[in-house]
Amino acid sequence: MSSTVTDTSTGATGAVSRALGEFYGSLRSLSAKNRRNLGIMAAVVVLFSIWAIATEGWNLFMQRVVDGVDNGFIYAAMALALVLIYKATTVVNFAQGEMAMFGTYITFVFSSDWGLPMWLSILMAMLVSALAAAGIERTLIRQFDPSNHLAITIVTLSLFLILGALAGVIWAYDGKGLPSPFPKRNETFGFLGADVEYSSVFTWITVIVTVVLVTLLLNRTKIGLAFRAVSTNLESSRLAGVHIGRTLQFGWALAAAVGTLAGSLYAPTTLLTPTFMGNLLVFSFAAATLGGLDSLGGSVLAGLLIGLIQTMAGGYVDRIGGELATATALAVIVIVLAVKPSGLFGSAKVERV
Amino acid sequence: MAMVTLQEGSPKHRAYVIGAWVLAAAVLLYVPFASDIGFAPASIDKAFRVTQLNDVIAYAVAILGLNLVIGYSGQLSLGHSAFVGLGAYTTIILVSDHGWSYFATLPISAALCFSVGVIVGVPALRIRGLYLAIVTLSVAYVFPTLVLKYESLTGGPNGKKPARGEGKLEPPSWAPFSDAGRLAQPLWTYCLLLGVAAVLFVLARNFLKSRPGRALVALRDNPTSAAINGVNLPLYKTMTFGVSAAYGGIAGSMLMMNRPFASDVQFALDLAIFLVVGLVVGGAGTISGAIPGSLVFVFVPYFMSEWTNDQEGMPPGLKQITSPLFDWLETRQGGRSIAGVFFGIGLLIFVFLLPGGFIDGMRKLRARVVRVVPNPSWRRDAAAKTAAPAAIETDAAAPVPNPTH
Amino acid sequence: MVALSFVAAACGDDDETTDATDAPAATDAPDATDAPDATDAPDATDAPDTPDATDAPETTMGDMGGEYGLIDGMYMGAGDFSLDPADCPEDWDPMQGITDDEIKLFTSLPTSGPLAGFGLIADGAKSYFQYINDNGGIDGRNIVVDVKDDGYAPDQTKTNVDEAIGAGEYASLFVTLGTPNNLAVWDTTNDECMPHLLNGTGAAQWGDVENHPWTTGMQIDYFTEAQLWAAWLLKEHPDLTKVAMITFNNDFGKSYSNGFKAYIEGTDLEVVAEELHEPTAPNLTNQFTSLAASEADVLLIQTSGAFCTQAMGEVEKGSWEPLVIMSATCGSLSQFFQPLVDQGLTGAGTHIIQTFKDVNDPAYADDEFVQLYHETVDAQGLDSTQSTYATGWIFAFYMTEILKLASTYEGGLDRGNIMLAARAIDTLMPLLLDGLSATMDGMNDAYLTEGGQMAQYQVEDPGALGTFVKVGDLIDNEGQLGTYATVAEIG
Amino acid sequence: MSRMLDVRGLHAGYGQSEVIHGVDFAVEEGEVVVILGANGAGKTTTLRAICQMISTTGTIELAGQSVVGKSTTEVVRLGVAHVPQGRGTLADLSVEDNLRVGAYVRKDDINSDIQKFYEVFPRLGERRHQLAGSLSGGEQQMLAVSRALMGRPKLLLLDEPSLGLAPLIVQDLFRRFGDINRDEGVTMLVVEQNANLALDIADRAYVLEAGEIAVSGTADELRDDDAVRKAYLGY
Repeated sequence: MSSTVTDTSTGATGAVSRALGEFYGSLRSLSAKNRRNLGIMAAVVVLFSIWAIATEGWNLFMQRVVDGVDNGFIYAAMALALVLIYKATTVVNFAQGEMAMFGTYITFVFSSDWGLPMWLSILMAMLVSALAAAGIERTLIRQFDPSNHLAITIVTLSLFLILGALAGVIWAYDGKGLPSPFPKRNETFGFLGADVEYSSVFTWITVIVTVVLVTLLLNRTKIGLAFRAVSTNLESSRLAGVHIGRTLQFGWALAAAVGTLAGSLYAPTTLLTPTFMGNLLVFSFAAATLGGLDSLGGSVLAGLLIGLIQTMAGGYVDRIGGELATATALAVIVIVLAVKPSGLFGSAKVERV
Repeated sequence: MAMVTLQEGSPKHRAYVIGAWVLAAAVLLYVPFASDIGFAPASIDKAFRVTQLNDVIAYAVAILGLNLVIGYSGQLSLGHSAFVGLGAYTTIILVSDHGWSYFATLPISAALCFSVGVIVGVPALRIRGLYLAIVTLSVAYVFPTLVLKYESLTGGPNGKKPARGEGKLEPPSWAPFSDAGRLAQPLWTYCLLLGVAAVLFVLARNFLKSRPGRALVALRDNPTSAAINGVNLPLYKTMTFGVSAAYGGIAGSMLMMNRPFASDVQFALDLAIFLVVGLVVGGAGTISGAIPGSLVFVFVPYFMSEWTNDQEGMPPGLKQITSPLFDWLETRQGGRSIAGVFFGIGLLIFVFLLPGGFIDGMRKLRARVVRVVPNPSWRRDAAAKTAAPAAIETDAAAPVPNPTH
Repeated sequence: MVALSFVAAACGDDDETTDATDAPAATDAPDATDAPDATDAPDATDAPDTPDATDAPETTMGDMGGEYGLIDGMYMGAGDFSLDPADCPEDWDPMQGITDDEIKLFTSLPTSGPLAGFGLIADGAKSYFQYINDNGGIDGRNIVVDVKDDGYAPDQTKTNVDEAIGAGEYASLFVTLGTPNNLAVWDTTNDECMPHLLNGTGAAQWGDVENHPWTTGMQIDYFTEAQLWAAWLLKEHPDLTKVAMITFNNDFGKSYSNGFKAYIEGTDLEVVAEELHEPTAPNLTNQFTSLAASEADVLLIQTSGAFCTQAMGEVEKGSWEPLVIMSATCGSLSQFFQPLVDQGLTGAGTHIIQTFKDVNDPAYADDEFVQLYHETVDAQGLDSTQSTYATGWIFAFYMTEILKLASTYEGGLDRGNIMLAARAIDTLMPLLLDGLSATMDGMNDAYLTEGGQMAQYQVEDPGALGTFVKVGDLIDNEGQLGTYATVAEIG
Repeated sequence: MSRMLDVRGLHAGYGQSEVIHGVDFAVEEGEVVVILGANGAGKTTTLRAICQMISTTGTIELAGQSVVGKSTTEVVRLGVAHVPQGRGTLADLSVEDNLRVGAYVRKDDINSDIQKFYEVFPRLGERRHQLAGSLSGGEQQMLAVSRALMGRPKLLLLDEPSLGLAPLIVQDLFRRFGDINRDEGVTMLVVEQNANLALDIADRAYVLEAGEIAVSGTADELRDDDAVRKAYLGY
């Protein structure tokens, strides 16, 4: 794992700078009015922070920032899988969360039943779920024309039902404890007044590295090129001789692997149950949408944003409190989409008829 | 090739159409009133079965409403559970806290849901595809949270129901079944709901044949061409969302007439998803598809659960084969979830056999028996009305309604 | 001492005019501090006799035959409790579901979905009934249970119960799970005169004998449980005064909250922070950041399911170190503590009110009933270490005792007598902690168990499960809560 | 000259509705053939049928090899490149990535070809790192043709290349098509409404009407045919 990172460090830097470039590019392309809106938003954030620090102190504020970032990266990890599958299918894959859940159970089987180290279990589970997703694509999805959205939607709904119930039959509904794959688990260190878990930091790094690796895979390989082509224009790609089926299969496999990773990073912070991805999925879905659905870097930034909104709104606004934090985060997304229908970092082209 | 060929508009064709309607009406009346229903074994309480049929009617209305948005105007909505819930809570609150009659609440929930639907429909003008899905999904997700938050109004997690002994729909004395004991109330509800649903189905049919309705379909098939034709796009899209939400709201009210109890979990995201399942199983873009869709929605999970619970009522041969499986499942903690697996597999088989939905499949089946030759003059009129000049080839290229746009 | 102050507080410290319906009970309430030694409480080590179908009625109930039952067209029961069959629907059949060789019961609980784990209660209950049936049943009648899945959705529970009532096949409902679920059906069950017994939930409403005579609960109610916490805190940790709460945003969580707040009025205890959470919360991190900021001395975990484990994990990982008391619904070692161990945490130090013995606790390995449980359940092909089966045994045990008692009443076993018996049982479940008692007394006492023992979860090897160790005295307020009218008045 | 494309008795359509009712035509190697016709005559459908994007019956032979029943990918790999109506630009990809996708079926080095098209169309070279979606219509058409040629096809199908472009740009474009046909030896089948321009570069032409061939002949013959001129050429 670490050697891969070193090997590609130059490429990684390139991808990061490209992601940043994408971000700046989207800023540049904002019209004057939008730039003003963004300015207002920034001012609101600053004023809110000052007010928050003044009322309940610096330490609590920092702790909430850390909490928000912490949740945000988890949302981002799953959002990444959603972005990939969106590019691959152009329909709502209802089964995305259940696939990630199933993959996480496979991690659990490797680590708990086979006694393998966590990180190895995760890698193997990613591989298994990638293969399984490729199989699902081959047997269930490819039978239908990619433009037959109706049929594919039912297939994903069926998978949603089958995987959820099957996990219940196999692993029951009692929560399983999945340990964190990182060293110094459950230990914290102080950072500017906040308690930060070591494993959280490792999680953040893992998510960033994953984004970079996936970006490289899509930008530097032939299959990645084909994938981007297919997700942009199916017909033209077919006319260029691209194997649509195999390319979409690659997308499913990649999305499933990333989903398994996301689930395996999320499970140690909660309990592994057949329904555990449900609550995460809503936020990841939101992050993917807010990020523009086709921008990998955008989904990470949007994930962080949603995590922070949820924490800050829930923590500082009494009327919202813990119970309405979710609703608030979702409301913000709806507002953003109403202003910018293709998300914060999405390409302007939304129509894909 | 078809065995019978009928000329559209001919007396024979008219007889065929009328015959089909009479048959349908006969089935609708026979099923609940028959002394013993085929699919209700004698041991099962008939009143309960009629209650389930009432659910079928209510959900059919909800699916029909959803179809207006997904099947006809081609926008994916995952938020209809919230509209059904809003209608249900409107009715149950007015009935239990303010002593309204159920019927009086119908226009209120329709109007309320229409307004909320329009509000959701406004962002839908700008937001499309998956982006719209997430917006509507948010609505579905937030609704139960609001129910919990405003506990004094909604009863919170304990649900809302009329005070004990109140809020019952008693049949009038003139009804022939008013002395049917336990059965009287569900049967009366059945008649009422059937009446409401019939009106709503006819309205939907007329709406789709009207100018705005045809514009809607044109809009789904080719947004640009419809715009060229001078259709007021934003207005119709928003209106559709509102009407669709109103149907959902009335469906919620109907559910409450049948079973006066509302709880937050009843109107959560699962409902939204299952409504979509019902819709696609029945057939997107068909009015009558709402009925098989709703039947599947209500009965298939029920029977799946019954069969996995105790294998009674299963075909004998199948029972021998599956009993080792069920014996094994018996010892497993989540063993009874197998019903969900079966339901999912059933759905998969269904989509492989009838990818266009039930109604589409039936039409293909019917086409083998009866062939209706369209009246040429009608066809020309219809083509002139709906087809946009620039879009003949592209229209033909996309005969399947596209649910995500 | 504690018990007396408890009663005083429960009735409102400064309100001497409180309703006196429960006064008789209050005066003969056994002093909690003495309870473990109470001589009249049968020692649980004698209990192996109890499940034996032939002995049980004599040892625990005595002969009530001539006194209670269907007398002159009225069902007359203990504690001034009576039922008039004329209030029931015209077609009400007292022998419904009861034949010469069978008694049919019905229950609705989640056997699929996130809370399917609770479905094992039904399997556990069936296992105990199997044992009873194998030993002769109730006077030769086998007990049969039909289970329906409601996925914990109240509307589905209502559908299931409507179907069951309409089917006209069942003598009684029992162990229907969940507060909202039972609230959804209790009007119907009472209108239909369907015994609605031993609800699997601790809401205080199940003691509403005046308005819902056909409905009873079984476990200690959440309201009382939270008051036991407060009583224990005041006695054992008078220096800890600031309390923080993490509360499930539903009736369940709020019952605890209200019970605790009602009790601490006028005491040194003060709630300084309360955070609610939704069932859909992805985790409790945000809530815990707010709670930790309050720097409270005590944390009350008033939630259930996976959130119990999450909450313990959050406390353990953070730098805030309050004394932790958690809902008894989170007490299962296998369900809620094992996952923590797997995650590299322990949950050590958490306090819980216990009312029943944990069948997996080595301390009870020699208990004859615990042994009987393990042998029987394993022989039936189930995994007896899954303690939810034991919970099923507890419910089934009480149900069996109710049926036995009803058989001794005037008019014999019928549905009216089952209901009378359910409000008159006075029997010791062998798994009940030694020293606790469990009685119902018609209009005077509508709650079966009102006591418990505070226990602390202690861990020796962080890589393995620990055990619960008793801290402080057993508190038994049997008979003091009276009926729901009392609770409704307090809060 | 050998026969590049031979179509006989072609029926094709969408779902249950048939659009092409028995069409015969042929394209010889090195030729530019134009299919003319009004909107809805079935021109696009014909091209889609050649690429097997819709269900077809009849005979379609590409250099003697039957393609009916093959998948679109296989047809492309046999050497057919299709520039669809509306150009089919991969809008979210850069210009260079578009060209790379065009060469997807090739296994050899493609960089020299990319350089070549940057020279042929300098505008593309200037914008190689821009997203294709940000190009003008004419640039996108250049890109589309370049992308199609990146696969080194034997037969290039062009569907309404003039659609939505300014007249000057269209003229320039058609001149370049002529150049490409001459210099690269690429056989072309062009579908056009703008008959004048198309006939200028074409060797032969067919006129489609309601899914059937109404008229056929050399470009000059058609231009001289009064009936055709009135009906399709507009003068």
